[in-house]
Amino acid sequence: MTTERARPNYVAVWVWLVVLMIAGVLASYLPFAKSAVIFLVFVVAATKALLVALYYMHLRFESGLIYAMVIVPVVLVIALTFLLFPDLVFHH
Amino acid sequence: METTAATRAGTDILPGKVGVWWFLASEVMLFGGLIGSFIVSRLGSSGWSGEAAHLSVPVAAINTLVLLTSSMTMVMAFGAVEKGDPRGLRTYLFLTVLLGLTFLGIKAYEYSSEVAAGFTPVTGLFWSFYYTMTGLHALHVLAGIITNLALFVMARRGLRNQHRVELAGLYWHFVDIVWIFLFPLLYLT
Amino acid sequence: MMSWLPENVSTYGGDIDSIIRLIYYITSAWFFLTLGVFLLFLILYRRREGRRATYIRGDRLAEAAWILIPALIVLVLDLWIDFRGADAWAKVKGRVPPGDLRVQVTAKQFNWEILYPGPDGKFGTADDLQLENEMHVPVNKVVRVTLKSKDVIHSFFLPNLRLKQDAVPGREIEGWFQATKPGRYEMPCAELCGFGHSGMNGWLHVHPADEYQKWVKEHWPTS
Amino acid sequence: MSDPVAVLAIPEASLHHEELGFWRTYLFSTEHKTIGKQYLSLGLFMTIVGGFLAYVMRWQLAYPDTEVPGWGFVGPEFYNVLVTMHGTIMVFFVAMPILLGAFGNFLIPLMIGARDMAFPRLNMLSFWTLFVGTLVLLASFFVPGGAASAGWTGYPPLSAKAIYTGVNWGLNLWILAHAIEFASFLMGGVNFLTTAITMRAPGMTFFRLPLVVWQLLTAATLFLLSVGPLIAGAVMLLMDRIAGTSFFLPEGGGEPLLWQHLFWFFGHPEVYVILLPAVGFVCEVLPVFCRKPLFGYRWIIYSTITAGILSFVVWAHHMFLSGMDPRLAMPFSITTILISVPFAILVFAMIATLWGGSIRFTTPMLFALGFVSMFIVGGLTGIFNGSAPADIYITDTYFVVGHFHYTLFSAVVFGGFAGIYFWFPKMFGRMMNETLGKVHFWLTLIFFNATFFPMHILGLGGMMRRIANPMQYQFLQPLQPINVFITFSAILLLVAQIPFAVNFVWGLVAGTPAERNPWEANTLEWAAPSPPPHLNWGEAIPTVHRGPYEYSSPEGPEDWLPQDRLVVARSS
Ligand code: HEA
Ligand code: HEA
Ligand code: CUA
Ligand SMILES: [Cu+2]
Repeated sequence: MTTERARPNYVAVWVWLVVLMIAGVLASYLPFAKSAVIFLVFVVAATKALLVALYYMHLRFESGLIYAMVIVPVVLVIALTFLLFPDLVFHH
Repeated sequence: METTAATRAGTDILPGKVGVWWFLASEVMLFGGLIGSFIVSRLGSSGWSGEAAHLSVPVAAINTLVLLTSSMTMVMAFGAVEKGDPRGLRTYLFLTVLLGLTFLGIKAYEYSSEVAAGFTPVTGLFWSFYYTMTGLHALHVLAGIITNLALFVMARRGLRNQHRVELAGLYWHFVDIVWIFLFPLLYLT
Repeated sequence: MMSWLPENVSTYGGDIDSIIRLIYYITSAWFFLTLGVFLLFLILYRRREGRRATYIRGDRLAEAAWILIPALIVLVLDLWIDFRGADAWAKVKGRVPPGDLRVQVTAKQFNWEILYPGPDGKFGTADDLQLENEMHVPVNKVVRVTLKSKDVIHSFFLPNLRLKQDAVPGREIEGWFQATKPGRYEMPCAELCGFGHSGMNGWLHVHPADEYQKWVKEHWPTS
Repeated sequence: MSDPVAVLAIPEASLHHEELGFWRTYLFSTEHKTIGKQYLSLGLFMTIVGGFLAYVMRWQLAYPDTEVPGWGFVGPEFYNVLVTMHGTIMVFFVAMPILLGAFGNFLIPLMIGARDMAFPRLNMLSFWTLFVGTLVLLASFFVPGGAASAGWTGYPPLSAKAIYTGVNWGLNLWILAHAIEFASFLMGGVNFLTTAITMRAPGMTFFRLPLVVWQLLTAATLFLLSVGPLIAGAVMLLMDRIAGTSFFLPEGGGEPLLWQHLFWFFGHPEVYVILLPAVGFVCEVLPVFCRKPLFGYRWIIYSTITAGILSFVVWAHHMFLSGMDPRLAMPFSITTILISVPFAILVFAMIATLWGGSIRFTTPMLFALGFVSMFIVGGLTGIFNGSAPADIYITDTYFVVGHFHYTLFSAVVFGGFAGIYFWFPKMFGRMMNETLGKVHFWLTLIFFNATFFPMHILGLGGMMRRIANPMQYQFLQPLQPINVFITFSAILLLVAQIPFAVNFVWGLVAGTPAERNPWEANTLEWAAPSPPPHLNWGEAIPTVHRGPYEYSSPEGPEDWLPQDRLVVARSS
């Protein structure tokens, strides 16, 4: 199964990850509005996670079944968190 | 979905891989539930940024680097399996274990300096979350190290069934991804 | 079934009862319909010598309509229950009216502490009055209740007024009621709160207007 | 090792038979059928514990503060222990082990035509993990301070600090037992799903799978995807109790309601985890004894999946009056009530299966029919709870207790017994006695209704749950005769299980040997000998040619057509 496909360049992905990490740390010191900084930091984190998942975990080369197994829990977790907002964030 | 394979109707994915992905799905829910609770608790209270400022960003950044690198060595171990290179497999597994231990070492150093500074799990809700989340993550790292050590021993004995390297890798990368989110959640905001 | 409900003495109790009644009628209808058909089939199609079962798979839409169309009716009835329910919910819990009288109820293991603000209408002043497990209110007046708890979760329950609301430590929860009939009504705790949960009970006294004034005079003679 | 293909080869179970010693055969077996029976024994044993607790509880409710015969005096503290442990045991240590553990393990490999589970050793581990969890839970009765007493839902702050309940180690062990139980069923669930996805026999496509496999898979998926947040919550709760944090304690900035959200995010899917396998058993039993295909096979699959998805967005219907934001109530109320649509399709399909059938009233069929009718009652009362304004009055009353016994008990007892009576011949190679079985059914049906139906009346009368003594309330005193009636019905319900116990033991040792396919059923498990040998099939795995419910098909002269039979020439 795995013999045929082209292997991604693992080191290049690592370089990207390190660059993004440094970018994330630096971004947290930017003099922007707090919400903008947080947004930026998490966009960076999500990109890193995506890189690891797609290349190191070979998600790019997997079937739809495995995609579903990743996406469904992620969606559920996000939904759960948002549904907790009215009750635990806005109640003051 | 109408498959009519000659031998089995099942998909051609390795059972181990399907199993590990299902397991990871439930792990996403575990860490997701914890992170979600943290996010809503944080947004619902105030003053947590001040608490977070007591954490050391440089140390955590180095630790992130360690874990990212260990992910690379892990995937290279898998690459070695695919190429049929037992030497490379052993080297990379060994490196991964080493990096994992380094991560735990640095984490332990962090814990001890924080406790010394008077921040324990009962100092406040932020610290409770901090210790619970990183603690649970550290336990996962530990489990990964043990798995990789076992694989390393097997690889030295020249055992077959090396598809397990891929499975252990999936788990290891997942633990890495969890850290990728814990790092900004706890340290950077 | 419905006659088992205790007497309703609040303005919104009727709305709640009518929702319960609506659901009762709808579900009873489905109960008799489904179990009627069920029993009928059991009798009609019991095994008999020499008869073979008919081969019906029910996958084609034309056949499946036998189950899908009733399900569609279920959907419509569901929406009916939802819409009627939304109105009742909005009335009881959605918006709290200003209120003629304010009372603070603090639950603790295993008592209700009832706090009256006194003539100045403010809590936390010298003329506050605190009672244990006893609440006195005038009839036909909107009473606003602020629920608190000192330790664990309790639930403030007035069966006759169809009022129930959990009291959660760390939160202040607003509730209200308007009693329509004088009398003495039980006020139990409905959420497990420890070994004294069973027996955690109080009384709501609903007084006619003049009697309530007398009660007020007794407790705040100066005003 | 240098050959990449060899390195990545899939390990296949070897066919050759090795003699295993006693330990490996009966205790530390990796064989799915043996493990299934182990789960069954564990579950049946815990039933006795859970049932006994129910008896003590009922006696206390009928005659408060008198000695319970066979037990002694029950104070209010101990009453709370009874409620908590009864609920916990019945849900986590009876329903899950029997419905998922026993039947999932026994049926999935056989029905999909596999030789064993995908991960046999993990399977063994998951059973023994559960065993340890059970021991931990039982041990909690004997630690100083007694067992957990904060309800099976364990709401903090009550459960988060020892001073509130007076129970210290009992509650810690209760949390630990849950954690172990969850770990066990996580392993089990992963195994079920992987097995069914990767190890189906040739020709066994997804749309030829027996429905019980679909239902078990949906149940396992629901469990895997919902339990994580609760594990996180359990860790936090344990930290609160042991390390002194305050995740759920407001004095330290925590939020009691967070636990309720995490608990019910799991708790609601969990009730379907219990329900769906039972629905599956009924889906297998009905067509066999109606001798006709299950009505609307695909529609049942679609509605099962729809109900599964919806079950993730209804959890706050347990929290309408918990103090959560009142604006959340209506959205959750709407999703809750809408879930009746997929269940309506399921129930209607079951009833439509009877239509035009040739119905045989065997014991398994009677229990299956009992399930259908009793589940309808339980489902319909769920609508009362689901409507937020109606729930203001009935939440935390016996109406809810009535609702969930009609649903849970239908699933565990009617569904479970339908499964036992149906697959007993395959599991143990012997038949059970039909007459005793029918006596068992009718007694159970009658006393079940006598026990639980009046609870709705108590609930409408306002009787609260989890109270040790209804006589402490004036408005409940007139209802006390109903409580007494319920208690005696419950005792008779327990007694009604004696015919089953006799039948089961008698069947094991002296039942008439069962043929391969005593019910003339189609699914693959009946193609294996009774009981199936090690690795289930002889040299060749069966090949599947059609769906599972081809009864009375025009294609054959007989009124059944097994999934693995090749039809060569059509009879003219
Ligand atoms: C197997 C278990 C099981 C099942 C299947 C269900 C099914 C349902 N449950 Fe139940 N429930 C529990 C177990 C279960 N429940 C438990 C254990 C508790 C209490 C926990 C505790 O607090 O301790 C509980 C509590 C509970 C509550 C909270 C009550 C409260 O505490 O205040 C609610 C509220 O919405 C609810 C609703 C429902 C609904 C809408 C369904 C639906 O799925 C039912 C759908 C089925 C049907 C509706 C029948 C078939 C349809 C028809 C015949 C068509 C006609 C129908 C209509 C027109 C509506 N349940
Ligand atoms: C599957 C779940 C299940 C089952 C079967 C039962 C069975 C019974 N339950 Fe229980 N009950 C719960 C789940 C269950 N209960 C839960 C979750 C709670 C809530 C706890 C809480 O509030 O925290 C509760 C609460 C509860 C209360 C409310 C207590 C209170 O709030 O104060 C009462 C009161 O009468 C009660 C009574 C009974 C009785 C008399 C039985 C009898 O029917 C028992 C008789 C036993 C049998 C007839 C044996 C049945 C056989 C099997 C279960 C195994 C079947 C085996 C095979 C199929 C092989 N139960
Ligand atoms: Cu207070 Cu129950
Ligand atoms: Cu629910």
